[in-house]
Amino acid sequence: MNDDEIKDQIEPGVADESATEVEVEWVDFDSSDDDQPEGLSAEEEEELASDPEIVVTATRAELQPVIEALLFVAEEPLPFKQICKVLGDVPEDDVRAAMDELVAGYEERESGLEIREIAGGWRISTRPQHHEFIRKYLKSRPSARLSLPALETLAVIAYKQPITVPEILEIRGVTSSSAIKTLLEKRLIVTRGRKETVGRPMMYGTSKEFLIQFGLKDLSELPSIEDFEDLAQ
Amino acid sequence: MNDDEIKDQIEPGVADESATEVEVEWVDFDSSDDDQPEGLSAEEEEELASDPEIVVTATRAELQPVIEALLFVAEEPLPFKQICKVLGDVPEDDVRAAMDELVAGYEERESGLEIREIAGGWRISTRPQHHEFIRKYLKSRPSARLSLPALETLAVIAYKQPITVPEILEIRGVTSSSAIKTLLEKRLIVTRGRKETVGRPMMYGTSKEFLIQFGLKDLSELPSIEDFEDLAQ
Amino acid sequence: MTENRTTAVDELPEREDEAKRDNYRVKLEVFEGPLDLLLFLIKKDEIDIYDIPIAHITEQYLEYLNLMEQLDISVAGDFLVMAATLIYIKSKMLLPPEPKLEGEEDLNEDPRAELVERLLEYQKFKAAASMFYSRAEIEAATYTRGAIETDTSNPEVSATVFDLLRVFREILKRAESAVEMEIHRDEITMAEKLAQINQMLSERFEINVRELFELAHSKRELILTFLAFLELVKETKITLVQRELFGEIYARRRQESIVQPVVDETENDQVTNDE
Repeated sequence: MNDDEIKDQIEPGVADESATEVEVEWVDFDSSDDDQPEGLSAEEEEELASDPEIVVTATRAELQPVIEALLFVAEEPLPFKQICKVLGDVPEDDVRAAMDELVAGYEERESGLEIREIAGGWRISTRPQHHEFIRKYLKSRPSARLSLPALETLAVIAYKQPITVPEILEIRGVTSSSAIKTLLEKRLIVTRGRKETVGRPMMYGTSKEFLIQFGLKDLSELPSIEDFEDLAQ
Repeated sequence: MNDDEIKDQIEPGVADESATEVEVEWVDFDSSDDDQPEGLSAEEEEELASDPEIVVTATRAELQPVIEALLFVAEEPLPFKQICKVLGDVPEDDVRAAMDELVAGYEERESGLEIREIAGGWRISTRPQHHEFIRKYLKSRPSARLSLPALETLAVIAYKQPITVPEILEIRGVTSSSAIKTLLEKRLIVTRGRKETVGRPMMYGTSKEFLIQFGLKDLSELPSIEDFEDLAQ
Repeated sequence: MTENRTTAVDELPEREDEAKRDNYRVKLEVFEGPLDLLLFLIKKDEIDIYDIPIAHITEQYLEYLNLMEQLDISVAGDFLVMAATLIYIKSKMLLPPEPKLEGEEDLNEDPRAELVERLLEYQKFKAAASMFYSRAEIEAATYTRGAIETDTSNPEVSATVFDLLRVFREILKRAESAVEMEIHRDEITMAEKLAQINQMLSERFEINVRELFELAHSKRELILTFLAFLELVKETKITLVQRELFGEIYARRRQESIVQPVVDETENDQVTNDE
């Protein structure tokens, strides 16, 4: 299916990108201001609160794929009742049948995923027998993936290098030891000798790997606060 | 979700800086050594370098289900090369074939999900035609659209990258700072080093997130800018 | 939309009608910049973009700026720059062409050429923007999976250089507000003071005792600091070192002891009572 076809399914007619369409589409924009808020206005928010539920009912053919899509986006096991509610005015027996077929389908084709009833709801998850590959994948992710504490610590080191642990503590206000360990493991930072002060603490700076991961030729390419001051207007 | 909430999810308690929290963190320290933790010893470094990757190789029968499971787990489009790496010592052609079959299988059984190549990788997502049900379940509105100035600025950056702020002004005829700020915040563009010219201004380019949000495999999939000449008339 | 724009420019408000004014205001602000406005004026009068009647367009353009001013809409600098450009081109077109010398290239390039080029170029990106709009609409209708266990056990996000800067700015801001909070903070307890010293000792080999006293914000805290030191010395968790007579006193963590910051509630109460 190409984009236009998809689009026709979503909003018939919008797919055409000719100039006249452009004009029509502009009506949707509230482009009065360069920095207008992208979100909802107070008015719209209110409207949303009283927004009647989207009234849609799934056709019989849609039942299986829609259930599948719902299980996929749900963050928690999805209770059967809730699935029924989303599907609209469909007999529960039909939903149950579609559900059973869906689950059986996953079993039959020996999918890497499975649908199971757990904690009072239905959930898609990977099958346990593939866990080794999944662990291997999680370990192989690029090093520029960081937890928030690690990202914060890296930011301080990047902009204040060379810097010692107590100095990082001073700036961040929280202890950063485990973050520093993580960053060292990911080779994003390196030691930079000792500071000639009481206790001669280690100093840290960013590594070559850091430059590679963040796509920088050298440290002078790091954006400075001044670079963004004009943008902040 | 604000940062603190995120933080709480990541490392419960670390956001809070009260004395009792300090005590909790204390436990993490390996303080048997007089020197503060300052990175890894040479030994540890070595160990890290030779850290044995999990050695597993998928059997032929496992290829499809494992790929499926990996796509499910991945938070970002998964590059083909990375899939191969995780699968172990398997010929690329076999992986490619399994991949193709998997994608075709999703199409054939008219799944509610689809596997597509996007932003240089493979991704599972729901099919667009079910979006109403998903929105109903998630109680979400269609996400906020980009303003026209932001879209125009993005178009200029996409086709002229890497490009500086003054160059964007030249093309659009209007200052684009707040549009650029919006695009940076939405992670649609990234800095691309500095231009070696007076003032060494930052250059900008589109990000992976841009490819994802606009459904592109890579930049070459963009229609040529000259194609818009006719439309513009 | 074209209709609306035409109305906005053609029907200049004759009277000071507030409601009507607001109405115009909305419609007027549609233009993104001077090039956008020029393109609109060209399309409106079905002008050949390669042969722009510059005097006519300049007049319309200035009229529009005038209208903006009348309606108290601040005219952005970019619009004024274009106005100056238009007037310049207009004046150049009034000058007689320089005589062409034998064998030389014709130096009399059309003064409009550069502007036309810019308009054509801009137009393409304007059209491209609508393509991006459509693409984003389609993609917004697809959803990726909800959070799963591995997300929470490996809570990592991929970061860009901009994230580094953003995070760094946030930290600086947080540090600023933390200083303000300090003033209103409730009095520190013995447990907190012990924890504070322990933490500092965990990060540094030794601490200057004076430095710690300087951290105290009140007399009470000074006393607590002193008591905390006594406590730690008594429990042989630290040693106090003075390198020279009347020199600075340093507190050092004892090698073998892993300092336990835990102070139970009863002890804490006692200290408070002692005061």
